[in-house]
Amino acid sequence: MSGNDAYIQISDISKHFGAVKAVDSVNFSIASGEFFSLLGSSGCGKTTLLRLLAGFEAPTKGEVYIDGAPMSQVAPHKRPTNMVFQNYAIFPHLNVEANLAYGLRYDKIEKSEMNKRVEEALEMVQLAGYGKRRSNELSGGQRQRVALARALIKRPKVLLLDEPLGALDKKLREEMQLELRALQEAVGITFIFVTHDQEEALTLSDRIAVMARGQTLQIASPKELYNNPVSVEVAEFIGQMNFVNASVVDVKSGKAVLETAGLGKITASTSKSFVQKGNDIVVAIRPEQLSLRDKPARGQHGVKGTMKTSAYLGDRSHVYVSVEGREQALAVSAQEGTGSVGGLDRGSDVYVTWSDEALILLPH
Amino acid sequence: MSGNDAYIQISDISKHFGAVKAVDSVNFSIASGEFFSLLGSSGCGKTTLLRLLAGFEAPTKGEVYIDGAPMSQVAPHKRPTNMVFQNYAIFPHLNVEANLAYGLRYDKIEKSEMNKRVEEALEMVQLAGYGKRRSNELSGGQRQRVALARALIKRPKVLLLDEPLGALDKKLREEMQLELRALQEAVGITFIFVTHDQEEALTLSDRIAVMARGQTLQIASPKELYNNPVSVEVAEFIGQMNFVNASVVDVKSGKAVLETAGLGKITASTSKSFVQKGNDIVVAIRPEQLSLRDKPARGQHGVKGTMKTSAYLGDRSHVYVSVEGREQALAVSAQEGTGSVGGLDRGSDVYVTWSDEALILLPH
Amino acid sequence: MSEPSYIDRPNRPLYAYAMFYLAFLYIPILFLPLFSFNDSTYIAFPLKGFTFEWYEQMFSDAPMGAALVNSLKVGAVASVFATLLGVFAAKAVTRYHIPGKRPIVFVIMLPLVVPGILLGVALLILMKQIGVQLSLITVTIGHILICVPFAMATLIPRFEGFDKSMEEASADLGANAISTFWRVTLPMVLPGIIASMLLCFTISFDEFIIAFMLNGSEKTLPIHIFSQLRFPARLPPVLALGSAIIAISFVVVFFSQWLRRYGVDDKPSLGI
Amino acid sequence: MSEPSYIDRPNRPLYAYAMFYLAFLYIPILFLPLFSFNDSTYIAFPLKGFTFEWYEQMFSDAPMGAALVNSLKVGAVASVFATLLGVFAAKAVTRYHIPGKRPIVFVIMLPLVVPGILLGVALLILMKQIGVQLSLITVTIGHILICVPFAMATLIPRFEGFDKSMEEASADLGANAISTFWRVTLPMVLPGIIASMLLCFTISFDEFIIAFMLNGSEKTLPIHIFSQLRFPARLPPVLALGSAIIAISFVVVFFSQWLRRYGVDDKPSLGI
Repeated sequence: MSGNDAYIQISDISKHFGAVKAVDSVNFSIASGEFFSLLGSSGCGKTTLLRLLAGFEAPTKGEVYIDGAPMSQVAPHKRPTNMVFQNYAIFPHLNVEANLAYGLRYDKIEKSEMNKRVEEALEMVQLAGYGKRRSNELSGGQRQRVALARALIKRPKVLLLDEPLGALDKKLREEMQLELRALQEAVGITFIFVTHDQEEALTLSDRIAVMARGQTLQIASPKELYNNPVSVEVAEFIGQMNFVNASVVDVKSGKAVLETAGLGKITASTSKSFVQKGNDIVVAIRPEQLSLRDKPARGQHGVKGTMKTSAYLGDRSHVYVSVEGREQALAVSAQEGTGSVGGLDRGSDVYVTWSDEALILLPH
Repeated sequence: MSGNDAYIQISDISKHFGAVKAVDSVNFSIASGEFFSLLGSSGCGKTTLLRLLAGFEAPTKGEVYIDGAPMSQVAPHKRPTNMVFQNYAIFPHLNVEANLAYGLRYDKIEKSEMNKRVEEALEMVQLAGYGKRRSNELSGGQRQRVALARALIKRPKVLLLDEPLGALDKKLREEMQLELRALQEAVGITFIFVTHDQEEALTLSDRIAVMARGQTLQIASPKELYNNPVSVEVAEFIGQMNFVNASVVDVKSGKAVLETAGLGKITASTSKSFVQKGNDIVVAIRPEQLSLRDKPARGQHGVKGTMKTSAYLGDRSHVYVSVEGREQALAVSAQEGTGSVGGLDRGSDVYVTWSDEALILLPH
Repeated sequence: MSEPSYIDRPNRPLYAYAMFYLAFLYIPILFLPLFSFNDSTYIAFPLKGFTFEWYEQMFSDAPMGAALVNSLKVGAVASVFATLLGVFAAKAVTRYHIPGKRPIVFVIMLPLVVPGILLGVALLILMKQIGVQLSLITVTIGHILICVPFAMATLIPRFEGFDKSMEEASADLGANAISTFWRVTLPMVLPGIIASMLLCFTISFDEFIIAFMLNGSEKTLPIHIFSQLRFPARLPPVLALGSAIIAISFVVVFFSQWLRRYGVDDKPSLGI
Repeated sequence: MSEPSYIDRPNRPLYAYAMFYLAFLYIPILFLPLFSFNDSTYIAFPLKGFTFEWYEQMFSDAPMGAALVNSLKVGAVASVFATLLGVFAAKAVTRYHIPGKRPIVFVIMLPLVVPGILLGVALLILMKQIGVQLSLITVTIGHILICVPFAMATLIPRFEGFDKSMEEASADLGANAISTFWRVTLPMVLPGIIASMLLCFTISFDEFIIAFMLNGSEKTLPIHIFSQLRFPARLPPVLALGSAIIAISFVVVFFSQWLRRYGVDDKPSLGI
């Protein structure tokens, strides 16, 4: 992550389609060399934002700066960006080589240099020898690689990726994630990556912008997003989470006393401004921060419940525990082999415990 | 899991399409009330097998028995099975109620009874009040529920499900998995579930048949499949796995000495017949069975490596460690918060350790 | 999400082109209503005045009325039979696994490219050989022959867009093959069937040369119009009739477009 | 995976139906080649013997040759212009965001339902009014008019099947709008363009009534054939010509079907 911290500047940009605000006053910067993800469910505006960067859409308001230069009057074919399309958009009437060379003509490069660069690009994406094939003779993963090579061969300052792994199956997607990250580190340019898959965003990104309704909800590193989401909406989107409604009974010297629905009266340390006496708040706890015991643990917060069901996931299980005062069961992630749930059957009584630091306080 | 252990008997069944053996001499039984999954990648024959059970395909060879009765001469509309289709196949020209009532006409049920059952079914899938809607006015999850209700309202002995959750997004899919499992427990009939998603199969099933090339590779409970796969192919398909080529140097009283590519000379306890002196075998280790340390651990097997990259997943990270003698990096699953990888940077030396019981020996 | 994008910006040349295109298509057609209200037996500018006379003449013209009724009869019968033949053929081509689907489509398409006059000659020879008297029936047979490929062309995309699992779901729920056809297949392809009937009716109603060669004593409307063209004085009522036909066609096309909204495919596509 | 399924089992009634269908479509057409080789000026059973005489007569028939050349000329020009008009219109309808796409398709479809004889009358009036002499040019204009909707119908699915992101990818890689059109859009819709030209050519080549009304001294082939029908002795060479046309059509249709294999959509569909 070298270089300019505001290499790309998105300045108060909006894009309206009729009455629909696809992108709504978005402001942020991306550093050069960063792997930046736009994360959100479909319709959140992430793709529109990417298309604004590529120049396929003109902003209704605001400006995009790349390396200091305003972009709104620059046509897509003149921008220092290249894009990997969701469906790859590989020209079906051209073979792989011709697809890769397609854009080089406009860079006024000699024929021999062009061939050399095509060869290099094919090698980079591990497709040497596939140059004469057509799109319909390639597998999904190979197409994805061709699209990547075709964009990177132009040596863009910024690579835009529109859910490039969405069409691949799970095993291949995980493989390609590793490759993509390695590639980004090798070429060193800025990647802007659109995805709806939070796990993919966590795995790949230096920073993530979580989007909804055309706006950014939180822009932070994966760890920060996972451990300190700013709202229930973000917390819901990233990983699994238990939410507990609570009201603040008292706040004293950084310690809050909370009356919760289902977990009883608990205390949590906090410095957040919305945690004030009388306010309703939400307490969030990750399933892996909860433990199951067959009897109450001393010195730890805990609640008694009934084991409802469990989902086996191989390396761990998710156990669902019904607790009085709550409609939704608490999800508890249990490591396999640790024995903590070994002896427990459905319907049996269990104690769910947690430590104070595991509690995340969020505004209602 | 009450009742008959061989409620459904699949007896040496084959289905050929021209030269393609879609299903190739498959034999197994399903108990009544079981949640049984057919798991495999596309083209493995799982859907064809399901369609043989439904009667949409006639077997080339073999017979299916349901509750003792041979099925090959029974037309689909007379079988005690109902199916939830992959695309749901909800009749677009009928509303939800009419879709649900569609099949009841053939059961010679009175109009008032019919209405009662439609109401009940709608409630069962939490769609009360949606009866007048059409397919295109429903969300993906609602369609899935309608398809489920339309099949269950017929009170089949066996419900066949063809990747019913494949079209849903991840969060919804996880929710529907829990609902589906709860529903199966409530109605108590046999579910046969086709999926290519191994995590889904692990979560839902009592037993799983892993399929490839029209054959069953292994039929076992989720835990058995995860902990004791019978072959590299099965182990590759279920969860993440590190594979290490090895040759057997010596076998003595249940202990095998193995010379491995990358992990050095190791010992493993085994009673498997293919582990014989001189044989080439494969050692498999789950990423969560490997640990990272900054110095060699006493009394434990371990190997020195270089940390290559890591993928953050929120509740855990996958760390990839290059080891001399191996091309592929070892994947190590590290719990977040345990601190074991906290101080490690890319490129730094680490020790990967494991316990003897973690090793799974597989035929080459 | 991505409505008007960079590449899709509308531009001025396009609008100019659209205007030219519409003018080219419609100016000739608009001559018919224009002169049908002109108070002169001479079809020439300048226009003289407004009149309903030609429409009145049209309504009191008994041979013209008879010809219209003939055309409606032939069109109705031909469209029903051609569509019926087309439904089964389209079902067969798209649903059953006949070896070599492509040659079959080929074989069905071929009659489309045989010039109407040659088909007329061929049918004339056939009718003479088997001793059938020329009449509206022979005209109808000729029209069924030329309509079937169009019916197929309309119906095949319907049957292709039709999801096979719908029929399987019906069987799975207890319906036999006949019940499935009536309760699922037919309702789902109905818009296509109606579109096919409308198209076939239009083709039959408009067709001239085959009707000309195969008709007996009863004329269809285009043949009647043709026979009137020799007498300039009879032209204005023909224009009135033509205008009425265009107006009715307008309604029919509108209705068939509206029908296409409903059902399997929602893309705007031509009725052919 | 799921090739022949329960519901799709081929059955005997289907084959019987297919036979009937083919007989219905082809028996009339097959009369032409049959009698074209029959050694008798009378078109009647029983057949007399095998002869090439009618084919020889056909080749030495100068007016027929002239008519054929006229038809080829008119067909070639009409198909090129109609397709050109159609390409831009189809591109506009499918790619640009014109408000109300459906009414536009409607407007384009409408001329299809106007009976040819009325279009002929309308064009005749127009030509007379603007003082244009009737000739092959007026015939060609009439044919362009009737071909454009068919060209659109052929091209619109091509442009719809065309993935917009291909053009965006081209722009993204540095190509301007013109370069994108030549290097991406055109190659990808080329099969559709050729199919449209073949279809328009066929329509023009087969068309009778408009050509009949708008032609001057030079006749197109259907009109020439029509004029020969009055003389029974001239019928056998017409049959020979008809057989030759059918044979050539066969090749053209085969070629156009083969073309459809290449390119965007691989589904078997009719050329219309």
